[in-house]
Amino acid sequence: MHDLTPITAFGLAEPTVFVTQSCQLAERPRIALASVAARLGVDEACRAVITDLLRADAPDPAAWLASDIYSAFWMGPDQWMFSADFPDVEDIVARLKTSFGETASITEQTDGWVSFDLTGEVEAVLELVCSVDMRTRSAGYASRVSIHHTGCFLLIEASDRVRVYAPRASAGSVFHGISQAMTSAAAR
Amino acid sequence: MRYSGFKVIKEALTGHKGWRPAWRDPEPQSHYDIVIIGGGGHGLATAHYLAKIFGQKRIAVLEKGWIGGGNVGRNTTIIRSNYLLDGNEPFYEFSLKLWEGLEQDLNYNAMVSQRGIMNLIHSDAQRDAYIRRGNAMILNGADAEYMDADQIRKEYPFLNFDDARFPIKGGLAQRRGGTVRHDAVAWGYARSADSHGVDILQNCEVTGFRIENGKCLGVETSRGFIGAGRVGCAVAGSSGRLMSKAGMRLPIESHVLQAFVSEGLKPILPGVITFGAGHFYVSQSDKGGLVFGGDIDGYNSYAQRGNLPVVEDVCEGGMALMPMIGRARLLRMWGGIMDMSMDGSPIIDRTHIDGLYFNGGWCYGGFKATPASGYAFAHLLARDIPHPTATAYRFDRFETGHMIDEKGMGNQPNLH
Amino acid sequence: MIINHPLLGPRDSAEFTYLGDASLLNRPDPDTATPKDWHDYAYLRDNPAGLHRELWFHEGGDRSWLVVTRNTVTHEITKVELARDVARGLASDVAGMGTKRSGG
Amino acid sequence: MADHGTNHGTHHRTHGQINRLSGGQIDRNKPLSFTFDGKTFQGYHGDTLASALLANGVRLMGRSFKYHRPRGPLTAGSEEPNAIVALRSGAYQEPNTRATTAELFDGLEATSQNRWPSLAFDAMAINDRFSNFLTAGFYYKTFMWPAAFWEKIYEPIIRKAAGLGALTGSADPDVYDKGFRHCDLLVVGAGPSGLMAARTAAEAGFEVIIADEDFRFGGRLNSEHEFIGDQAGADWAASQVAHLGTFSNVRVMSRTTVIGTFDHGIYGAVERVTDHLRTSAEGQPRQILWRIYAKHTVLCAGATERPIAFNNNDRPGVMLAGAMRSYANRWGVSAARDAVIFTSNDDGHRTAADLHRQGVAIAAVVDTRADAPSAHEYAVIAGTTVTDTRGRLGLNAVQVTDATGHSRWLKAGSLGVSGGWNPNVHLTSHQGARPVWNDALNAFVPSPSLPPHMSVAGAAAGMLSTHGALHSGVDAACKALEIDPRTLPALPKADDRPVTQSAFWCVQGSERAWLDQQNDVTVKDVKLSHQEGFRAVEHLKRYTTLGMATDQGKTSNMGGLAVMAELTGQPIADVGTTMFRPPYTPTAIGVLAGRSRGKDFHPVRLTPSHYWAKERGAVFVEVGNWLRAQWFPIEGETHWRQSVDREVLATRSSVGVCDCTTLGKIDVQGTDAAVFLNKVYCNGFAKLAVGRTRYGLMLREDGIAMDDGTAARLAEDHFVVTTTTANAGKVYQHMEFVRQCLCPDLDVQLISTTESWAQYAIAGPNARALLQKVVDAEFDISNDAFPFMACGAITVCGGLRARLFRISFSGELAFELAVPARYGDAMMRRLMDEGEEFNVTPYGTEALGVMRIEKGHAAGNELNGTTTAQNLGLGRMVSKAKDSIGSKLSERVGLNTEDGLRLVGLRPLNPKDKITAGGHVMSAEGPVNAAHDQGYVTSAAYSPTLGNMIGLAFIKSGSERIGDRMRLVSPLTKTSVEVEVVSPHFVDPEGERQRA
Repeated sequence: MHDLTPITAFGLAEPTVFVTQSCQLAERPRIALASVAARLGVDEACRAVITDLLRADAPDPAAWLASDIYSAFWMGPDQWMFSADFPDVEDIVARLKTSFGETASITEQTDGWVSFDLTGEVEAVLELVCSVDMRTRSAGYASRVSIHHTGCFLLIEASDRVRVYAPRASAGSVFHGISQAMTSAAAR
Repeated sequence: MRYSGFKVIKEALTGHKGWRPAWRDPEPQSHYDIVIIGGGGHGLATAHYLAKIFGQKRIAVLEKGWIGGGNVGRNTTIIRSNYLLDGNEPFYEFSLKLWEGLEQDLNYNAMVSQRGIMNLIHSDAQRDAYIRRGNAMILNGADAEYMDADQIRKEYPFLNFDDARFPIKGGLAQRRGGTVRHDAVAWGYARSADSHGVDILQNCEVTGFRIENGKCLGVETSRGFIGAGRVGCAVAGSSGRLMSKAGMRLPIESHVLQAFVSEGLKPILPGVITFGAGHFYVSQSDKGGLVFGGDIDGYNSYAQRGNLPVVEDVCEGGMALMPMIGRARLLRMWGGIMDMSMDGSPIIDRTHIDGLYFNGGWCYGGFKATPASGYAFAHLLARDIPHPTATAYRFDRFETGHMIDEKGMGNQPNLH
Repeated sequence: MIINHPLLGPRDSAEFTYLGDASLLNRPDPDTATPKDWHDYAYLRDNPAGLHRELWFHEGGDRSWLVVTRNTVTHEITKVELARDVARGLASDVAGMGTKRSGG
Repeated sequence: MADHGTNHGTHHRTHGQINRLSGGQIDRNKPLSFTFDGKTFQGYHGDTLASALLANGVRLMGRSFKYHRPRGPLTAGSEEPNAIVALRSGAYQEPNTRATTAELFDGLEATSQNRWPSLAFDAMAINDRFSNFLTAGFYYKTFMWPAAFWEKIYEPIIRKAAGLGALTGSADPDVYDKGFRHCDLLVVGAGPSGLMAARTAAEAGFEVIIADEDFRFGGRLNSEHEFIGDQAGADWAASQVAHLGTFSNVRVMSRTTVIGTFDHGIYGAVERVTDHLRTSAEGQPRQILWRIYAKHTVLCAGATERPIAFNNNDRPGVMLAGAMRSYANRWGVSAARDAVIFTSNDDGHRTAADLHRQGVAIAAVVDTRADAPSAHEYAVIAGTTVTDTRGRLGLNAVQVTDATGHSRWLKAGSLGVSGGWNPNVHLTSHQGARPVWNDALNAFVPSPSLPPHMSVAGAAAGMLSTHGALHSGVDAACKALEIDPRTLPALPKADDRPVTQSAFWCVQGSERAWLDQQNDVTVKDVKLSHQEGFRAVEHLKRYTTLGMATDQGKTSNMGGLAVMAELTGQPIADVGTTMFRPPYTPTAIGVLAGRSRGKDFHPVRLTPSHYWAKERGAVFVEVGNWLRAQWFPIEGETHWRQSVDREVLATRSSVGVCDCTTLGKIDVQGTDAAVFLNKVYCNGFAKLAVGRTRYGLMLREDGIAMDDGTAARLAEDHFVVTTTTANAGKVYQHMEFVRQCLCPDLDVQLISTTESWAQYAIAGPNARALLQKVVDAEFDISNDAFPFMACGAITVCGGLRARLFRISFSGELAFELAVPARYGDAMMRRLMDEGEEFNVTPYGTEALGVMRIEKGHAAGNELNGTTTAQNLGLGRMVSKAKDSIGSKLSERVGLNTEDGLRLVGLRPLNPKDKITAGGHVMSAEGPVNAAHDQGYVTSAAYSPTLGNMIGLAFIKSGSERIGDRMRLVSPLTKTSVEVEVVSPHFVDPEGERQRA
């Protein structure tokens, strides 16, 4: 076991939280992420593996779903992002490679993204930061969105709960943008 | 009729009865020596110089709507000659010199105002590039001045020096740059051309070219066929549409560029400023409006209107650079069709069709080029050889690899 | 503008970046093309006032390249396809079809 | 609480709402104190600044632009040209604000504009005396001699007179938000038609947004004395708003102006959140720009009353008759205790009746129509016109002239003018559709070719009766949303009087009759414009400035068109109309920018070692959106050069570490990965062995160098490609283009991993020694096992997965070590700890730049988008054995000339001389000008290794000029030095160090 200590994107040991009267934005550390892209010509086989792992069909465009171990969202044609709460997040690529074999290209993404959970009255906040329509989108929706000029992924878990994956290097700006919107929404 | 202060006073005292139309409204003749298609700034300037400088007779300018209604009537009025490349700088410097004598040449006050233009620098690489550019300008006989951040702060104290995401590190100034009352440029050239016998034919749309045996004999128009010895096309954003009638495909795409003006404000901005870390440039008009713009919308369009993302992008740049303008109000926005070329530089050249000449590809820089473009096009039309400052503006430069690419963006017009 | 993405449905065009005429899909055959073919491919455009087939990249989305058929006068969008599908169609077209130009 | 610069010190009460009538939708239990030009007044909650000032007997509120004529409000809405003031003070001062829409709040502070020394006495009013000289376009005809005088004398005078209000020069202290909303139906305007459209859609279950610029919904219903069913119109409107409030699928947005129609159903709307408040809460936006995505839109924007032009029709006290009615009915205010009404239609009579009911004396109703209806309560003078007015700072008399030319003066402090109503078609024409002339209404109505999915209802569609408005609102919603109208309840009874409008624009013989009141465009100016040939609508507008003022011509364009039509003998429809463009009303630039200003202009990207570098006192620099450590000053260093020189020398003599995470990293996988890279790089990649890295040059299709980087082959089907920091996004997009559009049948997958890995360059003779202390023992990184350009997956510090690349930008023995980003901080600290024995030195982007220049590596300054592989001295890299992007067009003759630019090095002959990046290179002898230009310096640096400045330059035939003496000039920075052309590889040209 190595002896290096990880830090968050904010340079801290502990996750960051921001709270207003109506919302909470909380950083969620230690979520393992890996992208899975079907190899050409074997996408059926790849999807079969996904079905096996998720116990459901591979997520459609603009969708995500969860099983007991993995959850996955659609990133692009024949491409998904898998996530899992592993005790040792370093495992994810190795595990997925074992499952997918030669049917998919797996790329480590754990450190590329910082995940935030926004909970509470999220509609009033999200309408100030990105174009997703919380009135017509429901749980299970996943999409890349632009928050504070930064491409993020947004997953709707419930009408009062969304997950945001922000690129690690600009996670501070994304957090800042959302928290400003939370303050603004709370003041209205 | 000569315009003068004396004339204005005389007319004021006699009920303004003596003013005559600034240009005639003649019927088209069946044949002209030279027909210019496009009654915009470039077309009218071409006619003026053809008649006045190159001694040509029997000239007509054909305009499908009303003159000055294209980009000369919808730009942000900036003149400058701060170009980098040898193919461009002498031409734009020639243009600036023509601007400097324009009012006397035309007997029309187009309000050429050399209040200076400043390109701001925000990074070391940008500084290196601007120093190279400033040197190229000076080596070509133009003026350029390097300013450090402190000097800029003295002249423009309201710029964001203390809270900037991309701090101002310096600037390249051209004091001879400035602004011109854009509509008056079209009117001044039209009035002068008309006084030299040029027929300005409004509401005369070209619907086709008559081409026989590789030679252009004239144009079909909404007012009938008009024969011509030579036909010069100067229709900017409509270049693709027009030249397709002659069977030509061009190294040009038409894009929309939006421009903006604020409500009138007391003078606060002395010169033209260009933000180097965002898409924003601004000047203040003699009426007090902040005239500003930014990037093109980025997609092919003939619609003369743009969309919100670019409006926001420009205003973001404005607020980042000059946070005092937050409470000023945007009064009007509009769009012009830009003839974006494949290397960001124009074309003034013969076509492969005898007697058919082309002037276009001005991107969003056509206004400042108006006098030199007209002069150089007149030179080409009258003498059949390019003007010395415009020799690089050839069609075949893309075949030979002699692109004139100021921004280094390659064959993608919306990036120039 | 709103682009009706074939997989994702309506998306704001601000999420996309624009490249230009979809004829850029028709890259000349390196074995047979003449210098003029390369010049025409890289530099000449129909630039129509009307229907225009053009390439957009969904940078703020699924990273698909799309072929969008849009009217350059009204901005109306009449067709949106995945560029990859179009490109595959071109590749499998019989000879000659692949070099057909777009636009109206 | 933020202080909005309002006046809240004075609570000296003034009594004197001498023109306050009874009634109105104001709260008399909430008196509000405010100041205008320093004088304190009182109004009520529900007032606008204009209504409150009028109540206090103040008619004079502004001065016109050109002639500085005294002006009072013409209207009661956002179309106001005259009553324009500055609101608040200090940095919060807001110029050019309409008193007619500014909501009164306690402590409001307003100041008049464009006058000196005071509003009542304005020295610049002298212009009015010279108006005969200052006609339309006079400035184009004069100020030309002598040439130099224009800019030195004339223009400064003109400029000084420019503008109405002033900016303070201070940063806007407010914050603004931007947001997105989506709906099935957007209803623009909450008058009778808008309320019905919204209600109809709401009850059918659709997502509805209804927006109105006013703070009170109801539109004209708030201004009229009329009934809907058995309710007063204003009460009915309030009950409808309350009803809409019960629906969760309805969003009611008051104080929200829909400013523009954009493509495909996107609307811009500005909500004014705190403009009506004295102060705002911390973090509360002043305004919000909403981008509303509407599947359907019903435009219910109402109509704007149009004036009639007659001599001196611009005095304070002259108003649109409908505005007078608004003041009387909605605010319980009149401009004076007596009034004359001048009308060409029945609507003027409505004003007379309402004013009379409120106790205002009606001196007469002057009706242009010979068959004008009569009234019991007041005199109607049929077939007459108003021909002149009197009153220096406010109206006191009106001249009335009958058909025979007989004139008389009527005393009155207010004059209501009604020329009929123009539908507010603006949003229908934002996409280019021109409104069409309607003969029955004598007005322009919306074009039949509306923007897709938009319909128009109510007065905006020309339905000028309340009954028509209610019905058309319902109809529009039903049609848009396919609601069956038979399912709907019957509508209440409403005013259904037929509305006719005559075409009466201008009283015969008028000259000094204002069309555009703010810009001082008179009938005479339009005549002059016509006389000089500026007859096209756009020429008229541009020549006279008609309609170019802050009111955007809402009350003036029609009159100008009509006068021009009369002069040319054409019907108005043939003269045409000018285009309406966004925004519908002038919009604060701040709200269009939102939060993207100051430090939040762009997002910030931080490297994994950022917090560590900050601790070390690093100086940071913006590189795109990244913040990178530029250098790391240590104690005693006072100049950046000291730090940079030290970092370079320490690296070259022992070992240095630099965070190079910002380089783009693209993961390329698939069985065809090598084939694919062979296509995008001009040099070959097919045969690159697993475990090896290769430098690659990417060309654009036009043959110009686009980017360079490395590709490391981690497995047969797996590469990691690096790009320059600046081009990471662009290269990824390009590679996706090649993958999806040009090579759709290759098995290759791409994904960016830039931020996943913290990547550190470890460079210098002790680089290996340092690395060996952190790389786990099972990985042999000796020169034999891990030679120059090797790469591989390793573990460090006891099992952390990592990647190691033996590549060198500095020219030293160097490695790049990548670890998962969250361990980047710890990894850097570990390298510093373990490197202590080697005096390990962190270095920043400056030292990185110095070392790459010393080594002659091209970077962004050299890859400037115009340079070819040949220019860079890499011509041989372009493989002829295969096709790659750009290879064919790179062969063009112009890109391959004998005397083409080549990358060389420059050193000053005098070691103390400066090499200036951006300097131009000339022959040693001969003229210095553009014609003799030999090239330019792309990059320059002081080389602590060599002890003098060095530069990289592109010089014509450069590779044949090594050893030549040349001159480097930079006239811009006033330097000229002698230089020697040398190899660009200043340090270790044989590359022995990096292979060590």
